[in-house]
Parts: sequence; C-alpha cells; structure tokens
Amino acid sequence: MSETIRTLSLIMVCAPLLGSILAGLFSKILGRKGSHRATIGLMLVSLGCAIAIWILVIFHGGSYVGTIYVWGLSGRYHFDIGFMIDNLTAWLMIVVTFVSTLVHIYSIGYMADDDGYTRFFCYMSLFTFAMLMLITANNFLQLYFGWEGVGLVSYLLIGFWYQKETAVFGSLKAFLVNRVGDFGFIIGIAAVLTYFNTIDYQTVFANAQRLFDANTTISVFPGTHWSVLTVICITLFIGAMGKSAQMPLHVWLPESMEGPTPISALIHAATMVTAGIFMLARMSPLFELSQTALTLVLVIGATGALFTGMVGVVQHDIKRVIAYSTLSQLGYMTAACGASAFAAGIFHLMTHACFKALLFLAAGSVITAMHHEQDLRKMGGLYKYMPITYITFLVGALALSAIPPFAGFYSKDAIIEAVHNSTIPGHTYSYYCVLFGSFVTALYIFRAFFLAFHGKERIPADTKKHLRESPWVMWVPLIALAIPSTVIGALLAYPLLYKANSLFGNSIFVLPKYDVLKGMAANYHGWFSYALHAFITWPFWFAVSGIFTAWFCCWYMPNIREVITRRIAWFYYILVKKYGFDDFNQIVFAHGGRRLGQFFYYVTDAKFIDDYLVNGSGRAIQWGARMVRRIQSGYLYHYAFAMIIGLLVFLGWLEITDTHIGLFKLLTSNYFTVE
Amino acid sequence: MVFFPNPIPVPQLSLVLPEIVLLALTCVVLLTDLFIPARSKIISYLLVQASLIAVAVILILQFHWPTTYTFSDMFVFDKIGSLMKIFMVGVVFFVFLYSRGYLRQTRLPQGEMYVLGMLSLLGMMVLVSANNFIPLYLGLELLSLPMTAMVAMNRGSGIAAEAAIKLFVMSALASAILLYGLSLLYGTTKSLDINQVAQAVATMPNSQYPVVILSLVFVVIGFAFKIGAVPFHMWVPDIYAGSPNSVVLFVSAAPKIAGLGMAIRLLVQALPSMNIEWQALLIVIAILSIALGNLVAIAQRSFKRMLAYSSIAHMGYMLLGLLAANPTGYGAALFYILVYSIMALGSFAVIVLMSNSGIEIENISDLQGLNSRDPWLAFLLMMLLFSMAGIPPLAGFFAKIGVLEALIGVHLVWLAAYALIFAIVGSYYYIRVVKVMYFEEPKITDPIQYSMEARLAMSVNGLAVLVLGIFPGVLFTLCQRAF
Amino acid sequence: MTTTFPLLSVLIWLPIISAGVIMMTGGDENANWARWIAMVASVIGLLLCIPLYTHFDVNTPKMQFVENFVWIKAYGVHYGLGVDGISMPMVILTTITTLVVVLASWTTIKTKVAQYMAAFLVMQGMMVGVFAATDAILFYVFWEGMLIPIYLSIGIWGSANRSYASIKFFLFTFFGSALMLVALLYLRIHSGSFAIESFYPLKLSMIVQIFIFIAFLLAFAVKVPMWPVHTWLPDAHTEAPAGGSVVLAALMLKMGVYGFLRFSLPIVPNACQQLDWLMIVLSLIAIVYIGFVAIAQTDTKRLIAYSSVAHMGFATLGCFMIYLIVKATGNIADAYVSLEGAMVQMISHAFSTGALFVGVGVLYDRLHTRNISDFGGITKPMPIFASFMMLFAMSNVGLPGTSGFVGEFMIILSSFQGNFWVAVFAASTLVIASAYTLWMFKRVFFGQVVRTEIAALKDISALDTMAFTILAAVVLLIGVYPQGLLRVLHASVGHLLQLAHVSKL
Amino acid sequence: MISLSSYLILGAVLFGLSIAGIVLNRRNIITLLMCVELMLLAVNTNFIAFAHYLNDIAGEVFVFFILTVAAAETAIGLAIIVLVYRNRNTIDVAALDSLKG
Repeated sequence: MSETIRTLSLIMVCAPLLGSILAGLFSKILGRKGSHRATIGLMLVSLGCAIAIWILVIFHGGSYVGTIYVWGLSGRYHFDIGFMIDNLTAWLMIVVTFVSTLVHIYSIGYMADDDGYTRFFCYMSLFTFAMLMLITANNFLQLYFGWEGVGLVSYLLIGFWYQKETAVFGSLKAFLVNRVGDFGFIIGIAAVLTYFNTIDYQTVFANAQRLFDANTTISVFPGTHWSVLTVICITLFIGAMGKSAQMPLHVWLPESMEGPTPISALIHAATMVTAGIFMLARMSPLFELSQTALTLVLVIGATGALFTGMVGVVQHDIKRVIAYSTLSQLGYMTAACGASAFAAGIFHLMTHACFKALLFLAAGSVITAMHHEQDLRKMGGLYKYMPITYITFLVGALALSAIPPFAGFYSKDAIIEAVHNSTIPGHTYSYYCVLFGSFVTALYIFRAFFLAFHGKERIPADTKKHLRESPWVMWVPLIALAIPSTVIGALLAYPLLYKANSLFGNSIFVLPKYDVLKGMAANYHGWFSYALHAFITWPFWFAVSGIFTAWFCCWYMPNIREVITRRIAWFYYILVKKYGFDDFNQIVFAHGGRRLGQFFYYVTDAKFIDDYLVNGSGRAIQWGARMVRRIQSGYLYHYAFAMIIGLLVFLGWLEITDTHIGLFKLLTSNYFTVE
Repeated sequence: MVFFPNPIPVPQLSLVLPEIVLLALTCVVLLTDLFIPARSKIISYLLVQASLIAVAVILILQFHWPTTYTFSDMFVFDKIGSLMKIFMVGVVFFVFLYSRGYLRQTRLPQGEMYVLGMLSLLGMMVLVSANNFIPLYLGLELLSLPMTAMVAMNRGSGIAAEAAIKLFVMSALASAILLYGLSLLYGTTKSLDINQVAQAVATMPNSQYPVVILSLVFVVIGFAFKIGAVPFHMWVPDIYAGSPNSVVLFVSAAPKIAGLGMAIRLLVQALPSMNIEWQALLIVIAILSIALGNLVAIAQRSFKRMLAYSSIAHMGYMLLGLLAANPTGYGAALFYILVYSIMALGSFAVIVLMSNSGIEIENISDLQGLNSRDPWLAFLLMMLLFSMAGIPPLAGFFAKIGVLEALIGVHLVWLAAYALIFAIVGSYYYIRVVKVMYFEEPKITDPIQYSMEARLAMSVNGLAVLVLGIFPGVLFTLCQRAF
Repeated sequence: MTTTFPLLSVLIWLPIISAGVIMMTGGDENANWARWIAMVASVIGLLLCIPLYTHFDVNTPKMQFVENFVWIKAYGVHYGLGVDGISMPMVILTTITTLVVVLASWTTIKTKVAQYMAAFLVMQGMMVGVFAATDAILFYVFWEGMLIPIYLSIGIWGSANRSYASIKFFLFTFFGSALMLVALLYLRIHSGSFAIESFYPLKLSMIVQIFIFIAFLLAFAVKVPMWPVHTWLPDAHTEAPAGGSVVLAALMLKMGVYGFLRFSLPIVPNACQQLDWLMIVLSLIAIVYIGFVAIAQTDTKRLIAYSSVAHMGFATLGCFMIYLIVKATGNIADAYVSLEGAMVQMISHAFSTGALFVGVGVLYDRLHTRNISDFGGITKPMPIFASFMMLFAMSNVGLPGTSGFVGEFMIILSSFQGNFWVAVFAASTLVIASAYTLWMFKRVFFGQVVRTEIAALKDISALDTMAFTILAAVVLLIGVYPQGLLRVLHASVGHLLQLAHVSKL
Repeated sequence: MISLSSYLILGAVLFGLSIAGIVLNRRNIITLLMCVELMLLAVNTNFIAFAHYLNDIAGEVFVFFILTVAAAETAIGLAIIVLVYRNRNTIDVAALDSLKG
C-alpha cells in the first residue's frame, strides 16, 4: 500500500507543477481556454489523488515515509527529497487541493478580463505544487523548499498587477517580512542538523526525547545556557511567525490584499498562511519538550488573535477586514498550538480554510460585481442583487464568529477551551485574549456583512446599473465552500479532537501533562449537545454580543459609529494606525536600512576605503613621484653632486661598517706592501 | 735591462675574428660612405647590415668554442662574452634597420650614424671580452665616445647638444672614478690582469681590505653609471629625452648588455672574494633604482622619458640577479638584460617607426588610439609593455622570475617582495600607455607608414617577447651555462 | 583516469588558437565571421566538456586527465595539467560561460568585434588553464596572463569611466598576486619543484606559514574579492561590457576562492587554522556590510556587483568555517558540507549573477542607461525577459529550487555547527539579499511604464533567449538536483579536508 | 725619498679638487673639461706612482692609453661645446637645464 501512496503522492504533487509549466511556457499554444483547462484538469487529478490517499491513510491506516531522490550528499549528511504521508498530511492535502481546485475554477470568472490570465493560472498551480511539497515533506529541506516556494508565488501573485504601485510594494513587503521569518527558520534547521545530525523528521523526532534528557544546552550569549530544544523551537517558530503572520511579523498580510481576490482566498487565507500552523503541529514532538517555546507560541498567538482582530473593526476595505480576520484566526490557531492543542489548531485551520476562502471568494464576488470597488462605504443593501453571495457570505460570517453549529464553532470553541485549560505560563492572559477575541471577531465580520449587504445603498449609480449576481463559475465554488463551512465542524470535531484514537493518528505528539484536549474530551457528548452547551459558555455570548453590536452600529443605528469614533478617538487612532507597526517598520527598517546602506556606501566604502585608502595611496605615490622628480633638476652640477654624494656615502658606509677605519687613517697608513 | 724577458706569444687571432671583421668593415663603410652620393646611401646601409650579419655569423659559429685566454691573457673568449656579443650585434642590426627610415626623414647623417654605431659596438665587444683593465677601459671609452657623438648628431638641436654635453661630462667623470678605483686596485694587487687581481685579493692580508673596499666602491660606481642605476642615473632621462629617436634606440639596448658584461668582469671575476661588500652596495643601488625608476616614471608625460626611468628600474631588477652572487643569479641577470634589450629595442622602435610619418613622437599622448591606426603595431607595443611590466606569459615575466628565484635562493625574500611591490607601482605607467593606445580615440587618424622590412623586424621583435615568454628555456639555459 | 587524448590542452589551446584565427578576419567588415568562429569554438569547447564530465572518476581525489611535460627545464617548470573534483566543475563552468558571453555579445558588440571575441576566447583558454594547472608557475602564468585580455575588454568596450575602472582593476589584481609569486618561489626553493602537490607535504614553521598565508591571502582576497579590497569590483563590473562583467563575475572571482582551496588550505593549514577568525570576520563583513551597501546603490550593475561580493563572502565563509566546525564537532566529515557548499555557491553564483549581468547588458544596449531610476515597468514590453530575470533574481536571493539556494543553505547549516553567531550573520543575507535584489527588481521591472523608450522596447531576441535558457536550465538543474555536482566534489573535498587538517609544523 | 703615500695623497687631492670643480663650477663648460682632464691626471699620478713603487710596467702602459683616450675625449668634448655654443649662444653650465624632471 505504501507504494500506492507513494505513486499517488507523486502524481498529486507533480500534476500542478505540470499544469503550471503548461500554462507558463506554452500559453501561446494553449490559449486562454487551453491553459485553464489544463491547469484545472490537472488540479482535479491532484485532488483525486489527494482523496485517494486520504482514504488510504485515514481508513486503511496506510502511510508512506521515504525518499524520492537524493538531493545532495555531503559528508555524513544526506539531504533528500521525500514524502512523509501520514494522517496530518492527508488532511491537509485534502484542504489544499480542494480549495485550490475551487479557486482555480472561480478564477475563470474572476480573472476573465485580465491580460495575465494564463500567467495567473500558472502561478496558482505552481503555488499548489509548492504547498503540496511543503506538507508532504519528510525532512526540513523539503519543508523549507515548499516554505519558500509558496512565499515566492505569494510574492508573484500579490504583485500580479505589477503596474500598480501598491501591489508591487505589498509584494515586496510580503517577501521581505517572510524572509525575516525564514531567517529564523533556517537557523532552526541549522540547529536541528547540528544537534540531531540529520534533517529527517523521523530521526529528529525519535531523538528529541534523548536530547531533552541529556539536557543539551547551547550558549547563544556568553554565559547563557539555553536548552537546545528551546532554541530550535523558537527559531522555527520565528519562521512560522513570518509565514503565518504572527505579531510582529504580521504586517505583510494586509498588504497582500493588493493581489487578486482568488489569491487572497487561496494563499492568504486558506493555505499558505497556515503553513506555520502546520509546521507547529508537525514539530509537535519538539515543541512539546520546550515549555518556554510553547509559552511564546501561546502568548504570541493569543495576542495576535485579539489585537489584529481589533484593527479589523476599523477597516473600510472589505478585503482588509477579512485579512485582519485572517490574522486574528491565525492567532487562534497558533495559540492552540501553544496550548498543546495542536489538533484543535489544525482543525481550526481546516474549518478556517473553508469559511475564510468562502468569505474571500464571496467578497471577490462582491468586488467583481462592484467593478473592483472594495470600499465598504460605497456598498450597502447588496443582498437584493446578489442573493447567493449574500447567503454564502452569511454562512462564512457565522462560521467565523463561531456560532453553533457552524464549522468555526467547533474548532474555535475547542481552542478557547484548550487555552483555558492549559497550564503553561501565560495561559491566563492568553485566555482572556482569545475570549475577548471572539467578541471582536463577530463584531468586525458582521460589521462588514451589514455594511455590505444591508443598510442604505451607497452604491454609485453607474455601478448599480450593472450590478448582478456573479456567473456560475464563481458562485458554484461559493456553494461548494459554504457546505463544508457549515457541516465539517459538527462532522469532524469528535473524530479529530476528542476521540481517543483520533484521525490524526500519531502524527501529532502531545505530552500527557499538556494534553488539554484529553480533559475536554470528557465533556464532549456529541456535536449537538456540544452546540447546546455553548449557550452557557462565555465565548458564545461574546460572539453574540459582537454580532449584536455590529447590527446595532451598522444597520440599526449607523450614525452612532460617528459618535463612538469621536468618543474614543485616541483608541480609534491607534487602531487605524495598526498600533504603529507599519510606520515603525517603514521608519526603522526600510528607512533605517537604506540609510545604513547609504552610510556604508557613501562614507565607508566610497569615501574611506575607496577614496582615502585606494585612490589615496595612488595619489600618495603620484605625489611622491612628483617630489622625487624634482631631484632631476636639469643642472649638470647637481647630477655630478648626486654621484659624488653616492660615492661618499657608499665609501663611508662600507669603510665604517666593514673595518672601523676612518678615511683619514686609510690615506695616511701604509697599506701598500712594497718590497 | 730586458724589456721582454719572454717573447710575446702569437695571439690566437681567430678568437678575435669578429672584432677584427667588424673593425675592418667599419673602416670600409667609413670610406665608402665618404664617396657615395647622398641618394645612394642604401649601399652603405646594406654594407653595414651585411657586415653585422657576417659578424653575427662568425660569433654563432664560434659559440661552442671553449673558454680561451689570448693576447697575453688580455682577451678572454668565453660563453658570457659570446652570448652578449651575439645579442649586441643583433640589437644593433635591428637598430639600424629601424633607424634608416627615420634618418632619411629627419635628414640626419646616415653614414655617420652607422659608423659611430659600429665603433661603439666594437667598444662593447672589446669591453665584454676584456680580461685586463686596459682593454676594459679602452672598450668602455670606445663604447662611450662614439655614443656621445651620436647623441650630438643632430647638429641643429640645442636639446641634443645639451644632452650630449651632459653625457660627456658625466661619463668622463664616471670613467675617471672607475680609473681611480682601478689604480688603487692595481696598487694593492700589483696587476691589471683580472684573474691575477682575483687571486691577489683572495689571498690578501686583512690590513689591505680598506683599500680594496675603496677601489671596489669606485669600480661599482663606474659600472653603475654605465647601466644607469640610482644614484648614478641622472644622465639617463636627459639623454633619452634629448637625443634623436634612433640614437635613443641605440643607447637604450646594447650598451646595457655591455654594462652587465663589465660588471661581470669587474665584480664577479676580479673581485669574487669581496662579494659580501659588493652585494651590500648592489642591494642599496637596486633598492634605490627600483623605487626611483618606477616612481618617477609615473610622473612622466614624455614617452621617452618614461621609458628612461623604466630602464632605470629595470636595471635595478637586473642587479637583483647579480647581487645574489651565485651562478644562478648571474645567469638570471644575464637573461634579464638580454630580454630587456629586446623589450627596450622594440618599444623605442615604435617611436622611431611612428616618427617616420612626419611628427616626432615625444609624449605618451602621441600614441593615442594607436589601435585604431595600426592594430598590429599597437598589439606589438602592448606585448612589449606588458612584458616590461612582468605579466606572463611574456618574456619579462620569466626574466623577473629568474632573478627573484635567485634572490630567494639566497634568503633575500624581503628584497624579492620589495621588488614585486614596486613592480606593481611600475605596471601603472605601462598600462597607462596601453590605455592611451587602446581606450582612446586617435586625434590623427592617418595610418602609420613604415617600410615592409621594418614591419617585419617589428613583428619579430614584438613576438620575440611572446615566444621567449612561452619558451624561455633555451635562452635561459644558455645564460645559466655561461657561468 | 588518464587518457591519451590531451583533453585539457585542447580546452586551453583551442580557444586561444581560435582567437588567433579570429584576429586574422580583420576589421568589422568581417564581423560575422568573427562571431561565427567564436561561436563554433565555444560550442566545441562545451562539447568537449561532455567527455570531461562523463569520463571523470568521482571516486578518487587524484588529478585526472593528467598531462605532464617539462616545459622550461632551466626553471624546473612543468606543463602540468590535470583536474580533480574541485577544478573539473570550474572548467565546465568556464566553457559554458564563454558560450553565453559569445551569444550575449552577438549583437551588442558592434565595434572591433574580432578583437572582442578573440579577447574572450583567450580568456576562456587561460581560465581553463588556471583551473587545470598542476604546476605553480603554469598556474601563475595563466592567472596573471588573463589580466591582459580582461583589462583590454573593460577598457575598449566599456562605458564612460572605463579607463579608471580598468586600471584600478589591473593594479588591484596585480598588487594581490605579486606577493603570491614570492610565496610560490619560496615554496619551490624548499620543495625543489613547482608542482603544486609537491608543496603539500612541506614542513613549514608557523611564522613562515603566516607569511605565506598573507601572501596568498592578498592574491586571492583581491580576486574574490573580500572586504576591504573589493572596491575594484564595482567599478570594473559597472564599466565593463556585458560579456566582461559576466566573465568577471562568473569566473574571475572564482579563481580567488579556488586559490584558497588549492593553495592556502593545503599548503599552510596551520596558518589557516590560526587566522580563520580573520577570514570568517571578513566574509561576514562581505555578507552583511556589503549587503547594506548594495541596498544603497542607484546603478543596476553596481548593485549586482556588490551583490557578487556578498555572495562570494559565502564562498569564503564556507572555505574557512571548516576549522571551527571540526573543532566543535570533532569530526572532519562534518566539514564537507561547508566546503562543498562553498563550491556550489561559487558555481551557482556564476550562473545567476552572470545572467543578471547579461540582462543588465540587454537593457543597457537598448536604453543606454544603467540607472535604476531610469527604468520602470520593463515587464510590460518585455515579459519573457522579465520572467528570466525574475528567475535569476530569485536565484540571487537564494530561493530553494534555484542554484543560489544550495550553497547558502549548506553553508548556513554547517556554519551553525561551528558557531551560532556566524550562522546568524550569514543567514541575515536571506533578508538583506532579498531586500536589495527585489527592491531593484521592483524599480526596474514593475510599476508604470513612464518613459516612451521603454514602451517601445521589443522583447529579447532568439539568441538572447538561447543564452538565458542555457543559464536558466543550469540554475534550475543545480537547484533541484545538486547531487549531480556534489558527487563530483566529494572525493576531492575529502582529500582537501584531510590536507587542511594535517599539521605541518 | 718621497713616499708612495705622498704621491697618493697628491693624486687624491687632485682628484678631489677636480671633483669639487665639477660640482661647484656653475659658469663655464670649459672649466668642466679641464676638471675632467685633471681627474685623469690624478689617476695617472696614481698609476705611475704604483708602477714605480711596485716595479711593474703595466701601470705606466696604462697611463699611455689613458692619455690617448683623454686626448680623444677632449676633442669630442670641445666639439660638443662648440655645438652647444652654436645652438644656444652660451656655454654657461647653469643655462643648460632644458632637460629635466
């Protein structure tokens, strides 16, 4: 069976690559239709394989770990390209291929008028390939390959409209911030190689406990002795912070909304940004052994969950609202991992992938209908024109707000509960963050919902004329996503989270002392009772009050927003300024880096080294040459004088050093033997 | 009183055949030249070249003969001398070849130039074969005096006259100093014969050392003057700059070889036991020459003056080989000077050839855009310049390697490093000339016109540094075996 | 293995002889002849590399394809050629690069075509000579001899400030190698032979080793170039014609690192160990400091030039991390990654940076400017070109899947084994390199087309596409399957590591 | 009897005087010519003294050669001085500085 899985995996991974190559290199031959047909067809192949693997893995207990080919051998280390197909991977590949396929289809409609149509499909398939490489990796090298690969495509896609200044700026920013994360990530990989002498997952995981027991430390700063595992985990987590947009490396994600909307759905909501979460879950055997790292993960995640959500409340761009929502939800997932509820994190990842992709695509549907107008202030009352979009957006919003029985409820509630039950340092703070976060979540998404679909119509007249529901290629994916957004929570909560032998199998490792989900499992009695139970829990009421507030402020009494804004102007200002992260980065890193570079270049390099040292020595030699040249005065007597001086100096020197006899003595003594 | 206790043995005239032939033919040329009209000067030219070829052929045929002393040991026939003579004759041959067109154009007297040149050549040949101070001195003077006359050959030029008087006074001073040294040496050793002097100095009581050192300093100065090493170099730039180009061509190459020959006779063969002392002197002279030559050359605008300073620097490098005071070093120095003579010949030849087209080439800027005007000539000059800078695979590089290896062999690593650091400084002015030739556009675009045989000679000359660079082995071995 | 066919000699002399033939085609009226002869010569060169690769025995560190004749008996100089795992890839690199240069210069060079092509073919031959020489003097001859054609190519076909740049380049490199010659002569006096391998077993005292090390360091550091002797490079690269920049970046710089591997490490291991901190610090300065300098550039070529310095910093870092690694882990086998990483980094850098230079050359040829601010929106009129450039930029940034990644990855990973902070500083290139590369890319290729000249541009020609395709293929191939390269290195690197750890006191 | 040293000292003094003459004289080239002759005479003194005291004839022979050469030298020197005068209308040593640097 493992051979079958191997073959299927290979097909699954390579099909999108092939699609990408076809759409990229042969677009002239294939044309627009041919390109999207090829890529979508191959995506379907990939999806089919993913499903087949999923069935094999989940229901038949299959797995595959092995090398596809040797990437490089060096010394006693080998770097391979290989697959590790287990339960975790199986779940994720379903998510990736599923969402990706839908987004491909959706893009036919969304990108219909764009010049870069084939290029777009090429990028998307390439992305899918990279993402699949990432999740199927059996070693850190391939993980890193996928990691950076998705980063690249993300960069390309954010800057897809390369003539738009904000888009290219956003793409550059996204790449650079991601690179900061990768910087940590590669250090983490280096540490893994150093201390485990391999970068294969299996060996690393198998030896983690031993390393922990041996209490190996590393002296990063002189005098400090930090546990190696902590250092590894924290550096790896820095990578995750970049990719999964955790504070303070979250700044790129809102900018990434400059890309086409399907991309926002696919990359910046459903899949790529969750790579960090996947990595945390994958590395659970390491993270579990470092409480420090877990605390960091928990606190950063929880902080992000609350504070980025709050920024979402003041955004006017519909996509940005959802983008901040993504940040917030990523915070939840991270916090879950920090609380050792990796399964909950992954589960939320999955539900989030569905409902967030749904929200984005729905927003995209709105945006196309509005002729690429994204400002919420110019919408309103859209429900009349776009019923399907309206309904599906509502489903997404409910799922996001964790209203039972929608999918988001099961995953998010589990996270909040897990954080609550966690025992590691920082859990109390984190609990309040995620708890209050659920209010914020409901507030911002329903604010957007009400502003867009309800209330007064603020749509420009000429847009209104053409306002209608999107074509079927666009709404079919919406429905296809709305269904799982509704049901998978109820369906999968038990088998994934609470079942004794969960569907994640042993791909996630949790130490008994941190196993919060196990405790929660005791209170879980089926999806329905769990949903009912929600009515007596805080998160639910926070969410409901969030919805209510949004309704009150945005639909029922829209003018009150003005009042509130004025009352808490300073707070509003902080939120609008996004806590100053952007300005800080712009001033300190972007400007500072450039200034530093200019200083190095103009002062140290050009002035000091090149002008003073290099050309300076040249000038010194020329000056010396001019000086020495003056000796050649042209006067005969000077020439003769030089000669005589030379004669006398040589004479004096040799006579004195050689014989200690003065010239006078020489002339007066009888040195000449005359017989 | 019996003046001749022993009858003088009959000298082996065959050994001096080249000198005799040269002298005889010089006389012939002198006479012929008097009687042929100006438009038929080609006859004397051909005669001169033919006689040089004849001399060269004799020299080559005699090359394998063993070392022999004759004329009461006043004359020595050995490999060192033969090798040097072959090169000197060859160089002079090329000098005349290049000069013909130039002399015709500038209306300088051709016949006189040839005769004086041949006499000077004769002086050089006598000098390098001398085994006694008397022929040595005579050779030296026979070399210098015609040269002085040649410098003054352009009778209408005040600069040439100035150059001539400077050369005259300075060389008179130098030979007087040399003679003074020789007189003291004679006083201590009671002989003018080089071998006997060597013997006498080797077995001399310590008390006489100061006098020998005194004479040594004088002798070294005499020789250092001849090759133009610092601080006895002052005449070199002025003479190069002041004389007609074809004379510079003559002055720059062959006499340097003779200068080394003189050093070998005087220092290596007459004063081998004083090697510590003259080594010390030569180190100082070499250090000064290398530094001053390379430095001041940078500040020059005149191409001839620049080459003059470059020659000073090159003499410094050559001395590095000599001061190693072992056969390897001498061989390396000999190789260096031979290679240098080719390089100097070639680079001055370019000015001579370019001067043909009317304008006198004086400044570096006159070479502007040579690559566009005459790519081949530019290429050859570039080869020569890079060779002088010591860039492989050209002959100059192996010449440098030879002397440096000799130096390192006697543990003077610091001196080798010093020499190379100044070689970098020196390379600047060579590549600056290449820059002017290649990277700049010419102001005058006319092609350069010169005769076919000059072109051929130039090619041989320029490619010689490449060929000698790729196959330096034969010549180098010859030089090494000479000692 | 030994063959009777003098493959290496042919690789050296075929281009040089072809250059002679090209020179005979004369002036620019026969430019096409010159181009075609150059093309044929370089293609033959490339084809000859196929047997070089396939017949190469990867299991031995010994020199292969050996040719050895007495060249100059009086000096004891041999015409000794041979390649091992370290030099063989370099030879192939040289031939590929030359072909690319010929293709890329096909239309851009319009004056003195014959001389241009000849210069580059001579360079190819000499560079193969540098990498294949087993005799120190032969090595030196090629090493220095190469200055002549490259000097001329910068000076004749370069842009406005070419004289200054070419002279600076020449003096810098000449300055560096002068003392190396002294060191080589010194070694020869002691070993009695100029064969490089005869220097390896020499016993040398520490002080002597340090002197020799410094002599070598000057020579190689200038070529690499390492901070602070790097300032010739931005000028030379900027002013050189596209082909010259490519050869400089792709090959000349490699000679420096190659020198470290062939001379410094095995001949003076104790001094290397003693002074490895110096090399590491200089390498890190190159990576971080030069990275920042690159950010400040306003000239595309200059930016890429500085990025070269930074990338070569990785190569030198890889070379000299070995002592720290072995000290930390106690196992020589651990140092392989670092050294092999350095090798891969060199080769990869050759292709990606070379390609970027070709690219800038393409733009310069059309727009006659190199200022970043004069560009903008190039992607619109030249999508194919932009795609290629994106690939090479990404390789420059070190994206996995491209060749640029492999070396950096290996070096960062292994330097961690030696020292945490070294790895941290080295890894900072991830951010810095992407900052300068992509920021430039953004300003050149993205954004609105503001100038009419840019809007009127046509996409690259078939020849350029061919050149880029060759480069892109190699970049991707190494990125995806570096083992093809690593397997060649393995035995020789192992041998070198052993030599580098034998005490010679 | 006059000792050898006395002759040598005479020679040295003559030599030194002539050198001083060359170095100090800034006016007339003719003086230079005379100084050169004087130097050769100093050398001749040395040779003859040595030849006499060593009882060796070679030194004296050498002196003859030196005298002959000196004559030739003077001839050439005077010719050049004439040339200088013709071209420059002066034989001032200090005026001969157009070649320098």
